[in-house]
Amino acid sequence: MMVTSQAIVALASRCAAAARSMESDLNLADSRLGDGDTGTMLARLLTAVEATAACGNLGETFRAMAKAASGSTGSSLGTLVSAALLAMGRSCGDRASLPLTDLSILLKTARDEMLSLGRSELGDKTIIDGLDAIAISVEACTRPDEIASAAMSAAQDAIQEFRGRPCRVGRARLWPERSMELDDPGMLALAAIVQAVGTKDS
Amino acid sequence: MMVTSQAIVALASRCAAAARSMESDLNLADSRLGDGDTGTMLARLLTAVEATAACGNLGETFRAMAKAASGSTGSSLGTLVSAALLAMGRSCGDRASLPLTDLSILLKTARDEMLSLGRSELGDKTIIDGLDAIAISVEACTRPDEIASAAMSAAQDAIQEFRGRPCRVGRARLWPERSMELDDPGMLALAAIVQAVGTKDS
Amino acid sequence: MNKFMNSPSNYVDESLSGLVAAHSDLLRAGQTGRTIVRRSGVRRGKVGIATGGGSGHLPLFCGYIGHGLLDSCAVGNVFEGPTLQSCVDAIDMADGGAGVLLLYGNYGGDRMNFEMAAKMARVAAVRSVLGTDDVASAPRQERQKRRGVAGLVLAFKTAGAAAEAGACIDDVTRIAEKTVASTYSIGLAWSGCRLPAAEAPLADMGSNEVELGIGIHGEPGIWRKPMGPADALVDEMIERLVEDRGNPGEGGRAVLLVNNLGATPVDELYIAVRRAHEVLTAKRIAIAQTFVGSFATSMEMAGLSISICFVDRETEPLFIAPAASPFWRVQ
Amino acid sequence: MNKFMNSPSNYVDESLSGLVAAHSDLLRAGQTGRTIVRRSGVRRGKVGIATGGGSGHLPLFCGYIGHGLLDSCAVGNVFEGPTLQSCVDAIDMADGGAGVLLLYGNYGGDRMNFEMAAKMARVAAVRSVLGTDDVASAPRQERQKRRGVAGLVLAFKTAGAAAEAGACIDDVTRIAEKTVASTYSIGLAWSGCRLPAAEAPLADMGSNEVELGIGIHGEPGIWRKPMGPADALVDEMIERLVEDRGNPGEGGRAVLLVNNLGATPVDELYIAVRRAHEVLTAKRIAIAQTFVGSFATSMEMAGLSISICFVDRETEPLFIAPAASPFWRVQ
Ligand SMILES: Nc1ncnc2c1ncn2[C@@H]1O[C@H](COP(=O)(O)OP(=O)(O)O)[C@@H](O)[C@H]1O
Ligand SMILES: Nc1ncnc2c1ncn2[C@@H]1O[C@H](COP(=O)(O)OP(=O)(O)O)[C@@H](O)[C@H]1O
Ligand SMILES: [Mg+2]
Ligand SMILES: [Mg+2]
Ligand SMILES: [Mg+2]
Ligand SMILES: [Mg+2]
Repeated sequence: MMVTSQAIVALASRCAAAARSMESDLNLADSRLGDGDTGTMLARLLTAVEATAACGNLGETFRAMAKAASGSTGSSLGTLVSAALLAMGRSCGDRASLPLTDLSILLKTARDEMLSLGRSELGDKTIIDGLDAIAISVEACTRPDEIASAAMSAAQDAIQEFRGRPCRVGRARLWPERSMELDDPGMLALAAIVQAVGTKDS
Repeated sequence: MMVTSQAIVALASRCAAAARSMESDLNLADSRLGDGDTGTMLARLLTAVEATAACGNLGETFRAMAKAASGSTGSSLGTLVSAALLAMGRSCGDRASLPLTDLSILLKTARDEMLSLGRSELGDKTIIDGLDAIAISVEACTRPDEIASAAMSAAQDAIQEFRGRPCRVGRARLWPERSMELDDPGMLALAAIVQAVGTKDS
Repeated sequence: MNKFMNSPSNYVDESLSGLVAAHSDLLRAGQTGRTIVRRSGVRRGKVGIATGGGSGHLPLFCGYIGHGLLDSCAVGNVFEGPTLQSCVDAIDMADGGAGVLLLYGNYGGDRMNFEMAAKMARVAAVRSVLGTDDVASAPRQERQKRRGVAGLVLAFKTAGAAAEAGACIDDVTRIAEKTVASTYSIGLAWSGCRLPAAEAPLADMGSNEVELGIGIHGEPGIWRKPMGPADALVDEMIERLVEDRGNPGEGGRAVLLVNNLGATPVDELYIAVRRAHEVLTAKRIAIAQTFVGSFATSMEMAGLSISICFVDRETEPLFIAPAASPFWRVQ
Repeated sequence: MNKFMNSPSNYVDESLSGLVAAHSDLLRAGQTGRTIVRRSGVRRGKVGIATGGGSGHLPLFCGYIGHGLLDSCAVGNVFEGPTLQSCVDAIDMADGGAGVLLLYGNYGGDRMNFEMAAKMARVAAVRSVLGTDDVASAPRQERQKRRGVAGLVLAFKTAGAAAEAGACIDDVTRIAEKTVASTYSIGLAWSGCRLPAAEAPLADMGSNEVELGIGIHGEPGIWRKPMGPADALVDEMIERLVEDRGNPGEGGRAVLLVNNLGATPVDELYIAVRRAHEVLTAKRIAIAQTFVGSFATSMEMAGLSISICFVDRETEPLFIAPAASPFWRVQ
């Protein structure tokens, strides 16, 4: 099985549906130390992304998605996601498909772009830590169901791992103590979306 | 027994105490169709008035009270009360005392001044209707206890009499229908103060 | 509903002290310190304009003292008329030798005190014009009974510009009367305000209710309903204003004022502005100017009012004449 | 907490339509319609100043476009940074050939988008200065991490005046940096606000609570306590600002800004002004000017912020230079 533009568009649709269904939960998570908009923003961003049609190659598809994403918001998380989509597009170039075994590399490209734009590091307790865990967990996977279950556990484990650790970037950075007890809304969003999407797949 | 400056100052003190104790009830009554300040305003006005020292004659005492009253507020009711005090002072002139039997005439002076300044008429359902009822009820009284009980019933009866009748001046004029079911805050205030003061007397 | 204050009894005086500390063009004056005047005084030969009213409505009333607007203001307690003495002082201190116009809202206490004060003041030529723009507060046939709300500010502007330009007392009065007579306002609110000395808010509304026609002291309005879409609410407000104008309701030129009653987000005021422009344009009413912001508030009341003032060749230019007060500047 | 709107998804665009309808000097422009510019464009040879940020803070950000202030603004959704394209357009449309200063608040989304946009824009000389005035948002040693709040407006004023007067991009940048570095702000709120798409208010407080140091998006502050007397609260706010200045905390000249976070009665702002003047005077800090009103809001949040900007011979005159934007006029 291969990663194709069609597969990515279908995946985006399922992410969007998942995000819409947990809009208020994610807002609530962000309202604790942030500004309470993570859920609304993600639902809007992914709804814009899912409306993108599959293009002739992966690069174009990702770029079109990045454009839709960046047109929908300028929030921190949304901007990081847009930049990640753009970077993945750049890395795919004009290829029409990608073997599943390249997924990990693609996710690492996204991760590195986000770290650079966000001026953050692994360990800062952000969505990027969740993404990093997923990217590593799927390194050796070859089948969709393997990927789904590895990603679900990795995202979930990352949340556990960061409990008790302070948040070092984003709005929550300003309250290291309080942020120790709270899960990062970006990591929560990633895990919940992966969970919703992965459950259907496995 | 005579009406003296000392007696008036003592009476003002009791009115003030009564007004303070029912501040929030009167605010509530005024909030239904008005702006909710009758109680606070009256408590402030009467507290200013009670601080007036008795002067050499009734005219001066009333004028000093009028000044204290008018310095404390410019609300409709407060201004009417100030004008009434001033008119009573004018009518007493330099007399040091007044027989109780002149009380009715004095109250009618106040009533007429209020009607003229308020551009209102008897029957408009205002504090002046209460005052008019009291002024008439004490016409034939000669003893303090007679006056107290006549005034208490008159003020109370006036409220009853005006139930079902619309308010025609002041803020509540704009809702004739709604004002039919509600007692006028000014009449309520007068009756409650007379009740509190009169009960001690009789 | 919290109040940011030290004590209810100091609410007004401390606020006035802050006002004159911030705006050095203004002074607390008169026997009571409750009369606010221009530090520079009234130019000799200029018609003076005095106003007054209760506190809790800032910028109304004393925020409009300054060049091209008002000369003095008598300041009452929250939602109470100004005291007699403060009115006397306001009239006397607005005197530049050419007469004084008293321009204030139609409320019992304000009227009684200004009328008595006019008799006591030293000024010979005193005229009075009362704001009566709130269409929700009495039927059209009883216009003179109506309350004055945000639309009064538009009369400050036109009369103030005329006075600053050297018009005589008769003309300044006529301009003020014309402006008041051409101004129609209506309020809408979805949360009330709290008097400093009170425990509960005035006009307390359910969390999803909205009230049309509410007064700037929380006096009850025309109806209370569940909150609806902004456009439908603006439509009804404008409809009532234009209808009240009588025949012909449509056509003409007007100044539009979308006023914050206190706690409305500015973004939401502009949502109203957008729709008001659409509706007025459809009614062939040309919008000469639009003013948006907090012009006449009711402390922390959440809501807005819309005022329309029909203009003619005489009044329209007065709206763009220069003015400089703490809250309203026109260059 | 009701919202006056048609739908959450149209909140910002309808509000912007109202804004440009009311203020004909402003235009919605760019590919997204989310870039607001001066209708008259940028004077050739003038340094352009572009800003941007989330909606819900009006007059911040786009209310300050105009003579002596800003040239363009990228407008994001409520409490979200502006999109990349709107930033690119804002930069390009602020270009008068003499370089463009990006002057905005220190928030992740805003920074990322403006940084990417600066690389994509056609303008050669682009500089950036980020507002970091909120002393409650990070310790003094990490000043560069602090959020930008109302004090940013003071940098709009000084940098805008310098640009209007013909200063070069280096000087305009230096003035903005100096103003930001001399500005200390802190917020206080007693009731939160509601995002258009949310059901519950952000930073919901108990009916008698007050929070010090709260951010303009409801980000948590330093403490939450029962509401106390106004003077004590102002004392603590000023104390924290002056202390943050370091050595010498006292003395000098400063501009004071008492800003309404949204729903605070104007009377109550002046109660704060009065006390702020007392306390600053006691600390031998001379007040060059006082600004009071809604400068940077958080929709219907009830509260206020105090900003102090220490001035010198170069920056003080810039505060009285003429300016004309929808929300701030200086003559
Ligand atoms: N600089 C950053 N680097 C990495 N991740 C970030 C950064 N800033 C924010 N995030 C992530 O974004 C999430 C917040 O997203 P969102 O609420 O949309 O942003 P905003 O703070 O702009 O409202 C955080 O929980 C965190 O995971
Ligand atoms: N014009 C008037 N003539 C007679 N009585 C009046 C008039 N206006 C008001 N009142 C009386 O005053 C009362 C309201 O007093 P108050 O609440 O102090 O005045 P305001 O309406 O100025 O807030 C009314 O209940 C009525 O009895
Ligand atoms: Mg957020
Ligand atoms: Mg009342
Ligand atoms: Mg009153
Ligand atoms: Mg945000």
